[in-house]
Amino acid sequence: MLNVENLVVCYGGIEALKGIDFNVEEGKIVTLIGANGAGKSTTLKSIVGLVKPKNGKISYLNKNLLNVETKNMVKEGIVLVPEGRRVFPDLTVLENLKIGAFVRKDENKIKEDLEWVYSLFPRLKERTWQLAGTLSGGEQQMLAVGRALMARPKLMMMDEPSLGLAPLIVKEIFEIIKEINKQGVTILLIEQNANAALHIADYAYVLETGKITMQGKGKELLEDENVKKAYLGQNTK
Amino acid sequence: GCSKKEQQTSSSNSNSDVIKIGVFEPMTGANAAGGALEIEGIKLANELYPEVLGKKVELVLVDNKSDKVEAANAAARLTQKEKVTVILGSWGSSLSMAAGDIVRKAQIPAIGTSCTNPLVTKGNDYYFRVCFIDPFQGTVMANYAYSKLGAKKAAIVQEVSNDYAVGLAKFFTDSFKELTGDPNCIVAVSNYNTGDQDFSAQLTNIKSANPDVIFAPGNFTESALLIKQARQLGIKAPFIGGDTWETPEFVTIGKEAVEGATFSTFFTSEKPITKESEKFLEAFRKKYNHEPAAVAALGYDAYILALDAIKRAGTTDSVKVRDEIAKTKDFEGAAGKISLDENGDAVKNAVIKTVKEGKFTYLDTIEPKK
Amino acid sequence: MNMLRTENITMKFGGVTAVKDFSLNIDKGEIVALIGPNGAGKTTVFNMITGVYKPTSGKIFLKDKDITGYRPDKITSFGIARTFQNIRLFKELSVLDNVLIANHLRIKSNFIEAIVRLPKYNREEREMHEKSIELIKRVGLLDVIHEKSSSLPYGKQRRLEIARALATNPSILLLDEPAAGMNPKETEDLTEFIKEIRDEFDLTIFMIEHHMQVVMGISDRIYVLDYGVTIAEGNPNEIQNNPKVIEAYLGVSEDA
Amino acid sequence: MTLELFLQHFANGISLGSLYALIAIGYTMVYGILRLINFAHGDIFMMATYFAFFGVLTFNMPWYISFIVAIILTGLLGIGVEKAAYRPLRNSPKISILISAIGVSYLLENLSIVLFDGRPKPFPTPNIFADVINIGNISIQRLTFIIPVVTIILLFLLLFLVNNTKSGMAMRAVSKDQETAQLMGVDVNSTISFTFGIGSMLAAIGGLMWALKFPQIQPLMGVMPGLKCFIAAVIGGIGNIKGAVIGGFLLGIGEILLVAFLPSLSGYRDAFAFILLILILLFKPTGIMGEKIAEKV
Amino acid sequence: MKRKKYNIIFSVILIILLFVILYFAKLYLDDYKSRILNLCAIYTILGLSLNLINGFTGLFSLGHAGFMAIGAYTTALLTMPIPIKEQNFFMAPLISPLDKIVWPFLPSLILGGILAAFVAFLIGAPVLRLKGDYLAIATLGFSEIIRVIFTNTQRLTNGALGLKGIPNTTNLFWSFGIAVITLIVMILLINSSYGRAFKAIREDEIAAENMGINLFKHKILAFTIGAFFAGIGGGLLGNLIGAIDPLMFRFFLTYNILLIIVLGGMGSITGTVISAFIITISMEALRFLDESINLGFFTIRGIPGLRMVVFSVLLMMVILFFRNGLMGNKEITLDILANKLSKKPLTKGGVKR
Ligand SMILES: Nc1ncnc2c1ncn2[C@@H]1O[C@H](COP(=O)(O)OP(=O)(O)OP(=O)(O)O)[C@@H](O)[C@H]1O
Ligand SMILES: Nc1ncnc2c1ncn2[C@@H]1O[C@H](COP(=O)(O)OP(=O)(O)OP(=O)(O)O)[C@@H](O)[C@H]1O
Ligand SMILES: [Mg+2]
Ligand SMILES: [Mg+2]
Repeated sequence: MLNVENLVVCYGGIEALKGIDFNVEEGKIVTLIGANGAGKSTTLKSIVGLVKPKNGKISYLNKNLLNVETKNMVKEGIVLVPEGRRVFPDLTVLENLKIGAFVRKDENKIKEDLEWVYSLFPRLKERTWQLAGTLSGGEQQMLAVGRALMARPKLMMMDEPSLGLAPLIVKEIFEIIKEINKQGVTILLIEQNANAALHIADYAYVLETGKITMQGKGKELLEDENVKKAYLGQNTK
Repeated sequence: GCSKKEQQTSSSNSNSDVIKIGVFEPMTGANAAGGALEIEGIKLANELYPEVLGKKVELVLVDNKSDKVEAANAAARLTQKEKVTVILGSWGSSLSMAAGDIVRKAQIPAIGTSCTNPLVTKGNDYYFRVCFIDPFQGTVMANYAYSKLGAKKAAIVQEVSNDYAVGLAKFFTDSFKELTGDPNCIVAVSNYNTGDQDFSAQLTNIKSANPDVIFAPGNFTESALLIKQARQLGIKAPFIGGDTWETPEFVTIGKEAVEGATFSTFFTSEKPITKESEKFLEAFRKKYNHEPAAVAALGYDAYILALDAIKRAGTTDSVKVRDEIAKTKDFEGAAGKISLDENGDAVKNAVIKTVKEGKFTYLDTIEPKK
Repeated sequence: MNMLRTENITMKFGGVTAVKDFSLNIDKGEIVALIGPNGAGKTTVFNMITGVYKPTSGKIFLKDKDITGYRPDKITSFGIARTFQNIRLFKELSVLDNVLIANHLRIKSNFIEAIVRLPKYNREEREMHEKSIELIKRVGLLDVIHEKSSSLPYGKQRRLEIARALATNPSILLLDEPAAGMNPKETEDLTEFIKEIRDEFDLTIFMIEHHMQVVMGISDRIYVLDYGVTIAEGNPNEIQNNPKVIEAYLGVSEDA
Repeated sequence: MTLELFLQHFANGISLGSLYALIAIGYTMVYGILRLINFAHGDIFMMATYFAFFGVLTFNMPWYISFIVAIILTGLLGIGVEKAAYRPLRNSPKISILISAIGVSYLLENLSIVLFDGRPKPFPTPNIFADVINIGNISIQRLTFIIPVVTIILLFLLLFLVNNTKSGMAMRAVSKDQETAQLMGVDVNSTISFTFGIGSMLAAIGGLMWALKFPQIQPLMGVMPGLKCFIAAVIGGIGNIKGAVIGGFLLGIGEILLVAFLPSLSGYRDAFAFILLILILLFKPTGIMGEKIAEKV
Repeated sequence: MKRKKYNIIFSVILIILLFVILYFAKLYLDDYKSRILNLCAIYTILGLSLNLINGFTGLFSLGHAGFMAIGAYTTALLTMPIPIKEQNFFMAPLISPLDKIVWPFLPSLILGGILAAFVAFLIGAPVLRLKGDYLAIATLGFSEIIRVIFTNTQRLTNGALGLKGIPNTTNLFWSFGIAVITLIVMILLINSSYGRAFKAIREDEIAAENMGINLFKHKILAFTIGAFFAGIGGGLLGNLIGAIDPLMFRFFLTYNILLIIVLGGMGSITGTVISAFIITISMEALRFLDESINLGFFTIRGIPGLRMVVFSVLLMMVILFFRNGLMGNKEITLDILANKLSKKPLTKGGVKR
């Protein structure tokens, strides 16, 4: 579905991505793990066109994504749940969700999807009229995911959805990711919480200082000694 | 690096088959309108009298931008870089004052056109002017209000951020008090700032004080609006003011509201005062197709006075030219006979005009007191 | 010896009570953790202690001195230092400058003495430099000492924040989610690091954290907040098995 | 002070205040969406009056047609200014954009001095606006009744636009987070252009009303009203549309009453706006209706 | 340490060189050019002082014209000879004891600075609590208030009439001397612990406060020092031009200075110096646009105002192309200069100052 080849991105003179290749198959959960500053967010940003790659190819359903403007990504069926939630603080929960469906014209379908999102996140339904800025961190994360879903994406990319969340909520979020995937949305997930990510991922890539150093099925990498040492820590049971 | 290059150009500039006369006027900024009027007169004079001492006269126009810092720069440029013989200008006393020290130090005489503030020439041997000064104008209008209008109570609205208006208001107040002998004859004083457009509060207060006459010296733009608003508020008392009112816009903006507004000025085109006036009027109408403003005549006078002084001195040496300017007596200008007093100020007649059927109409001429 | 104590501190924002009657007691040398769901009021507790917010009611004591309502800079000078949940470094400045700035509160020369570079000032400046470089070395950032702080990767920025806090000579250090955004391996390293600095700088540590590895690994005691109310307090073992905490925060026992 | 006199002053105050309010709305809206002090707002306002002036005098249009044309042209001008001077700087430090805004302001002023010459021109006032209505001894221009009505209508239209329409939602989203708005498929550029267009059209309406009331136009006419209305917007809480209206009325009435009750201080009138501003900011650092900047630590 | 000593010696040499050049400049340059050079130096002082407030401490202040006005009026009123004062105040007499006092230039200038600083201190106490745009508009407001007060206090400032006949004491030595002193003070201040504290406030107030920096004290310190030098710059300007009035100190003046620091780079001292010269000289150089250009057989009529149009356009282009100013927040240090100088003749460095 999504195919990235030899992607190189520079900030100023520094290469943040040094030529990476990866592949996301339709209907799967693919995860990208790696240390801080490895270039994970940069990868997602270049896919949606927020940063311009210096080199490389990104194709999506056999279409060159490099020529598509960020604002048109949604129309292509790609949404990004950005790092740090980024909900619109002075819009209500409902407005935030509606803006997720900004480019859609099918009013009836939008209503249906709204109900769908509410069924995934009953907490949001309770808070329809609350300003998003006053939600707690966990609720904001739910809103960010819900907002992305309102676009009816084919491919949803999530940047560290568990950051700063309480353990209970982290669990909830991962459950929901699985659920969404079951309903047919392809997922590209970036996580520091490698453990949880690898558990739900069909396929995983390890990114280290701008390069992909390892890849494999989620379960395989969980067992890998190097991965264990570098990303999972010794204390993991 | 760059300073050297400039020096070269300036030395090559001082070639001697032309005589340079500097024109120091606001062409941009708040006073641009006034500057433009004077330049009209100066340019006309230059066309009529293009030569002196057998040499061509070249006008060097600099813009003082209605700004003091710029004015000083512009004056320095005329005296240093352009090396002019005489400087003409400026509209706006404060701008002239900013140039005062520069021309004095450079020993290049300057002839003020319509800068009426006494301080322009005071203590400066190199600054002269072809117009009368504020005290005279204030006195003239106080006299007019008292004797012609029979006013006993006057109100004043002045543009406080304009030195000209403040000066005029003060001299008016002094004379009017003297004339009426009543220390309380000024029943209301209100201030506004340059650029203000709403005067309703000031005028409402004045209306309640019920004066016989309202003295409102200030820019023509603000004044026209002010009078208009006064009429809208139902104020019936006549408005009197100073020479700055004599611009076409005063009437076009004020429309019927300014009918009857009366002011003192330097010049009238209806009653040519001298032979030079006739010549000026004819040429002006031909060239510009409209009636000249008083300050245009003053610009014209400043130019021909400068030329006359150069002719009398027989040289372009600016110190000698200065001495000749200082000696000026009964010089026939377009705006009347000019004699310069010990301060370098012109002693001359004032003209009183009023707006009648949308035109500035001559009312009276007032002789200077000896 | 008692290091930090709060008595029923409460914080209200408009109608919302973010923290209610929070009472805390930390002894010298302890590592104490504060946990709770998102929005429970943990950061708000930090903000009250460090003077960013003035508590609506209640009192805060540092070594038995009442410090309630003082400005943040005063409180820092009394010996409380902190890091921030979402890193707040001086982004455009170098690593060294970031740490040097935290020394400024102890400076004795006034600005005129500094401008004319009196020997007294020069000596102070030299001492600041030496101390800062020492600290930077300690947190392992010597190789990037002249880099702009915003160009560092996240993990190093977190460590720089700690170095900066240490430069204020604190007796108690408040860490707000130091492991956020770190992977389990990095988190483990951080845990070790916190223990080390506690011993090395003779510190007391009070931290907020969502990573249970860290919390359970090094805390002597834990406080649990939920909707601003303290629902539990005790050692890691007690907390892990407290049904209220499990229900509100941890979830059914399984590793995150 | 007699009651009559007071009422006259009060009517003057309402008249001026509603004019300030009208201009402040446009100011505050642009700020609310872009967080940019659009120093050129006053000059855009000035351009509108020239457009209408030439429409009536050079092209002999009836005044209402000429006004509509002027409003549209001004909207386009605003969009053009944004494209040329602000868009390229969107990711630059705020102060660069501010400098650019002041640059645009000076450019428009000087350009109109060059193009229209610096002398004031009389603005044609149709009689239906200029009539004076006398109630007892109180004289009130018809315009004094029209302006507040226009202001209130525009206020409600604008509130509706911002709060209840899809474009309004996009505007609010863009104001907080352009990058994320883009991710949601919002076209940031056209949203900002739209905002500027509306803001400039509001400036145009304000300018035309101003010129009807003070029928004299010149290149620098926008400077003082621009500054005063910005102050009004800040007093009301910049970014808040209702606040701008409140601020405008407060400032207008306050100015008039200052001169009315303390005529000897009338020279301090321009200072009054700033003093009021500073006093209000000291008690409410973000203005009367301003949002609290609750910076989460 | 050796490096430092070398730097000091080098600086001293540069300064001596500068004054030698100035000596010759004074001998050979005409009034017009030396006036421009004077303005360059004065704008350097003003730019540096505003950069301390805006660029280094991050306080968005637009009040500089007001502080300059205080400095200019103080210096002028103290240095004007008594007869000139009497001439000036013909409408209403100057209040005593000012009407009897005549001070030398330097103490007047310093008092001007101190008064400006004092007013800044008073203003700062309430206003510096505000942030961002609110601070900007409030400081702009204060500067306008000062101007309006000066317009209305006839017996102190001569109101709208302004003051004329102020002795033209300012010359190249005064202006450059004080510019060099300002420059040195700024460099020493910015590179001290206090300077770092200012920058910390600019970067992140909350973090700075939590690192023990007393926000209020440091903000007001920067604001006051900046105002002090603005006052001095104003004093120099008044005694250069010889005439001042309240209208001179409108917002436009602050804008020009703001322009200098933005063009030079917020937070760059060398950038400020360079851009003060560029802006002052280019404002003057563009003057030809307002005048007729004579091509011998053909004269292009000058269009008054065109200069400002071109100037605004040029400026906006510069801002569009150098988003962070010419220098960003970098500096040309003596070390860098020394490296370059080893290949080039010394005079270049002298001019740069
Ligand atoms: N706007 C920027 N300018 C300069 N450098 C940047 C910028 N954004 C990111 N970088 C650098 O690029 C590298 C990769 O950053 P990226 O944000 O992609 O990392 P990441 O893998 O997402 O890490 P994290 O876990 O911290 O989110 C880092 O070294 C970072 O410092
Ligand atoms: N300045 C403020 N104004 C209004 N409400 C606030 C403010 N600061 C915090 N709150 C509210 O107080 C509550 C507690 O917030 P706090 O930041 O302390 O949570 P937390 O426990 O640190 O959560 P997290 O784990 O997500 O960081 C939240 O509901 C938050 O919205
Ligand atoms: Mg990331
Ligand atoms: Mg928190």
